[in-house]
Amino acid sequence: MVRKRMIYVLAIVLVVIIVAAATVYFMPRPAPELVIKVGLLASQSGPFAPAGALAMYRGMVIAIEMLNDRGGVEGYKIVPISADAMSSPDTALREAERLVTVEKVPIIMGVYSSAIAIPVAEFCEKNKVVFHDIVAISDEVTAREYAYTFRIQPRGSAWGEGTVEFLGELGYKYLGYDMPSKVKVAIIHEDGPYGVSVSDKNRWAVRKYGMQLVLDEAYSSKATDISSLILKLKAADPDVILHTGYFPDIVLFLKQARELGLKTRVYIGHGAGHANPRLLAESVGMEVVNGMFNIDPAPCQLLDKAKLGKDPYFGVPIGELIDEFLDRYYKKYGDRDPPTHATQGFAHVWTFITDVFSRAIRKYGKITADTIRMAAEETDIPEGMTPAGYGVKFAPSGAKDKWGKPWRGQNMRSYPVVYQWIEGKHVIVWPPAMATGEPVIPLPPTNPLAK
Amino acid sequence: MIIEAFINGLLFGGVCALVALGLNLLFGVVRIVNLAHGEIIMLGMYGVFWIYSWSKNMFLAGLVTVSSLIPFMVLIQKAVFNKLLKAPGINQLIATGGMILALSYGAEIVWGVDYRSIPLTFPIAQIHGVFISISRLIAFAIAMSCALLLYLFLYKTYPGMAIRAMVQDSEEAELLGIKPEKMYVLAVGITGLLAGIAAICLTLIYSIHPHVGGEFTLFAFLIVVLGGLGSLSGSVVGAFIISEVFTISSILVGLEWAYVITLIFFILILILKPYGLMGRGE
Amino acid sequence: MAVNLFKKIKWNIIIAIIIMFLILPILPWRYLIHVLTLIFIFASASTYWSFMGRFGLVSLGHGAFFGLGAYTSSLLFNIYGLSPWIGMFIGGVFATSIAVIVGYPCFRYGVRGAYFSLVTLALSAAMMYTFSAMRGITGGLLGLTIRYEPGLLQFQFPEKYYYCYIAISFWLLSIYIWRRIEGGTFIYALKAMSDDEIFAEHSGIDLCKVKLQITMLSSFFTAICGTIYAQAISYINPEIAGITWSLEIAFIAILGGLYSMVGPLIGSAVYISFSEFVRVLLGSTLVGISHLMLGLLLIVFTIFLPGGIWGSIRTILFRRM
Amino acid sequence: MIILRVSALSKHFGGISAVNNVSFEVGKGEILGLIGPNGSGKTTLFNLISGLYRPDSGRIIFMGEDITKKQPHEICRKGIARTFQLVRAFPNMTVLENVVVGSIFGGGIKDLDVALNESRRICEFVGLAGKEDTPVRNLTAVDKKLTELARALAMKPKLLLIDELMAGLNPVETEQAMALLKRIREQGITIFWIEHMIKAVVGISDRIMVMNHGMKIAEGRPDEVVNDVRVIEVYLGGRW
Repeated sequence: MVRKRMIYVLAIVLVVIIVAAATVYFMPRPAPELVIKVGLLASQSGPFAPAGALAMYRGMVIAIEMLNDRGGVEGYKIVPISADAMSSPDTALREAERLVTVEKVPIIMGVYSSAIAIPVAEFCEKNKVVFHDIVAISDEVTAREYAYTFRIQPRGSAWGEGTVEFLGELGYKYLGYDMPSKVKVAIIHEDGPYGVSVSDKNRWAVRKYGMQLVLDEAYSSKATDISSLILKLKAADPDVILHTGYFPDIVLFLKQARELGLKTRVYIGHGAGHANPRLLAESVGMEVVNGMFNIDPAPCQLLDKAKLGKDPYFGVPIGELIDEFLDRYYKKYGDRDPPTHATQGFAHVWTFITDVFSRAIRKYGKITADTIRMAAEETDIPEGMTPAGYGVKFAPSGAKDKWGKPWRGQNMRSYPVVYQWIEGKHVIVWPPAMATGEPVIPLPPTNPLAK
Repeated sequence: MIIEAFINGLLFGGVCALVALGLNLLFGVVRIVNLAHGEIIMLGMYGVFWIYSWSKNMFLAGLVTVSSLIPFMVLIQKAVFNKLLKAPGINQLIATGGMILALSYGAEIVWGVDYRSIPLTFPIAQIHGVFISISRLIAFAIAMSCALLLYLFLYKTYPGMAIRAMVQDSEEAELLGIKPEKMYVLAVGITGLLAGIAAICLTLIYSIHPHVGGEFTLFAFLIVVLGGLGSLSGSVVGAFIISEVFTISSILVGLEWAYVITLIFFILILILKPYGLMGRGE
Repeated sequence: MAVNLFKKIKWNIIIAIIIMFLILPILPWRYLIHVLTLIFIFASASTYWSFMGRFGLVSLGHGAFFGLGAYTSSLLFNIYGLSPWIGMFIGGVFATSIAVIVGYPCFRYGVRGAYFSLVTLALSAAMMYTFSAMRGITGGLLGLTIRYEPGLLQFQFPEKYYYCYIAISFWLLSIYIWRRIEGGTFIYALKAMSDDEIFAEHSGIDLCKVKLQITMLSSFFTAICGTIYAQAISYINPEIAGITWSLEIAFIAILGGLYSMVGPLIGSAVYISFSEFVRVLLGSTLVGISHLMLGLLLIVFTIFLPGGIWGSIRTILFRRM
Repeated sequence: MIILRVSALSKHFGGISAVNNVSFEVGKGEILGLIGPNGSGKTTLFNLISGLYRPDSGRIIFMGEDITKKQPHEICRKGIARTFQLVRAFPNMTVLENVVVGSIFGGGIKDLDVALNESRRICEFVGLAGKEDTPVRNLTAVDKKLTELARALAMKPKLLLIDELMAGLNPVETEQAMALLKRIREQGITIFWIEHMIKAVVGISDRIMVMNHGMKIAEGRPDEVVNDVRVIEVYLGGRW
């Protein structure tokens, strides 16, 4: 009896192994003519997924659908080969390995988390495959002179710098100070690469403006109790809290902050969970997120369509593309106001394929990792000519940013904007060129965190 | 600040204790180290969430969740635990480890990966400038009353005593005519009950996602082992010790190192008292 | 009779592996080689784990040793340019000393069974949090990418199959070491210990010493596995010191059946190829399904095949439990 | 010449004193029997000598060396081997392996082959010839006892502590066991044994010691002891 069962189970095992071998064997299918395979690597499962990775993936997929519906680029259809990174670098690497060696893709696009982007970038460099980083923002990704890594997305330093710049140039006035150096700032961040790279530049800029840094602490985004952090914040009594977190940790923070009576005058988030105030509001109540600032590339629904031009490749107004994208997103996923990560997924994929791929085909006649790379190096799109609003030009080899760090492959023309969630609407408050309204400082009295 | 931290630690400890108690009861009676206890609570949290958002009635939500978790646990007992009773400990760990994957990713398939949480907001309580988190206070109160009821049940009722007999010496208990199978079902049922209640408390504090369970399991284990496997009072004490060590050390050295310190503290204690603070040994 | 059969089986495997050595470079898909490398690295790790595991020292902290080995050699290489070939031994020594620091008191004061397992579990958790908290050096959760300088001395090669060779030979080494132990007198102490500790003590066996010796051996080589992994993947992050990995190492050994030498290999072959296969096939169509199936598989296996896959095959072949 | 000297040895568990201020000596080459009703502290005394328990007070001198605070394995290597009341052996090892363990770690034989031959010889000596390769868990109770004894002998002990050898043996086996004990003694091994079967004890012991409630109540030549009033009281009426 027992033995019977065992034989039964063993049979299963054997089948499994055989099928496994079979799949590996049959996986490299011959690609038909005029097709470009594109690897889409995104954490569709695991903790990163809800924090924006899934939204990014959806944006990417819609971009490719819209392209193919318009006949693709230069007659080539785009075949997305999606792989789930499962929020784990280890898995991401195995999937990358598979995309490159089995599917033979010339380019891998995607990646939400910097912890995944860095090893993947390194892997692609080794294997001479283009890596187009869509959302991950850690400076490290483009700080290594990699020839095959490109990123339209701004870098984490732009986040960390941007918010403080906003305070130092504009915000301090609203706080009733005559000079930035009077502002008392607290920096808190999750201890992952994302939080670290953002908060580094927070620190740098805070020093630049001579503000008073009253607290600076990291926490694990998996933490189940951060009340101690909040108590420290209360003791430090800052005017401004600069917070970089994923999602559950932000909810936990806001809930405990409210309950432990934390008071502050300005609360500024740096992307991820903060980019989705509706979801936060569901968890902690609308009044808590009301008046919250966040920095991110503007979700396309916020962009002033009048300022956007015609799409360089298809010649249709970018405004229309955005509407179509939002419409498809709503039809497919039932969300009228998708988080900014969706925009990034859509806009960056769209731009990269229409601009770089088309040039590669026209100029070099074929799509390989190297033609893509060369084409990308020549990219030069002015402000307002992409669905993300900003222009695109990748930093050449050897170029250094203002901190003297290399940033080869980094888009030099992209920037995040500071916007405030006020009375259920987003208002862009920084930089002035993009501003759609005045910031509300300090926090509205209805907000329990308000002083 | 330290005082406030201490109080928070205390409240946090209450929540941890609730998670740990179920885990420990299961071990004490069924002799199963259930790594997936956190995941079961996670299921409960989803239950609470859905029923609440449908009915807007916390009590109903809690009631339904608890009453559905109990049979669920019994089911697991019949399907998995019973088959592992004779197996070596490591096999149990693997099977229950497998349950972690199965449950959390099963939840991911069913409910998706989005974070959910109940938009319940509590008034802010303040005594002499010391703020107290109401949600945690509630959780703490529930936890403590559960511990008390459990105590009364175990020490004042016949089935309770039978369970204790099982915990102390299962062979002896059998000689006394106690049917192990029955006790298993009873204990597992209670575990389910506790898990359900823990789920209610946690939904008040944390946002819900398929992997939320794992975040408590480690703490729960530290507590159970520190207090002594099979010693319920130990679990409660252990919960407070661990949470205080964690909270205080995170005030002193920051949250990141707090984990390391807590774990090292745990290892030291266990080396000094090999069977936990209140453990009886083998 | 079983013994002879064993010898035979062992030889078959040796031959099989020699053949594999020959065909590896001409295998068309590097992905397959990549997976093979992983399989053998994990196989060695869990073989070394089973040195302890099969004698009732169920460690759930081998991830700590694995990670320590990986980080030590990688950091030494990245910062001081010290060749990982040397670094891996230093890592091994570190791991061993940690093992002694935690192990000695445990064995001396009789921390046994589940308690021992959970102490080791805590150890690996502590190790993980330490790595992520020492962000300055280790890069925290950002992980650590090993500087890429191909070269034998740097332990880095342009082609994947070199790593596969190393992994395979390292696995063979683990088998060889196991044979040596089985041949000697040490095995009697171990067997006696796992059978009846008190009686073993009254037979003149110094339990503490024996346990310590086997633990040191196991941790040392597990650490070296870590280095090989780090070099093969050229990226590590604190997770590899964490609980998940510790459990995986144990899983694999049990899955394959830890009372035989090939068990761990079979275990890791099944575990890894299955998880890869399910993920590749269903990963992005029905998200999460792969882990779900893996979980169910683990449950089914431990319930129906308590002896592990190989153990059960043996049972069926030789009609003995 | 004295091989083992125990002086004022006491051990308490909670309130009850299992062994209370017991002193005695074992001479080289003799057979000392230890009798007494159940719970009189005989086995506890053995556990103290073999190092399983730490005594609360008192000293144990073996061959002029204080072994009171030593660990079991050290005491084994000094030359004290013991068997257990509830038979102990390594169930998943074969008889031979069991004995080999003794001869390697107790007897201090480093070379495996030597140990194996040695062990075979001992198996034969105790009458386990032909059963060497059977796993112990498949043995009869008697053979288990013999295995345990063989393992003890393999440790080349100077002093052998035997706890209840005869229990559950039929008359024939009892005879064989007594013969075996004599042969062991002929090898110059001192024997200190607990036995309920008074007949057997009186039969082959040179001296007998009687314990009750953790205290030594009598000691002397068998015929003296069995006629001792206190002993007869202890064994109500003492008819056998």
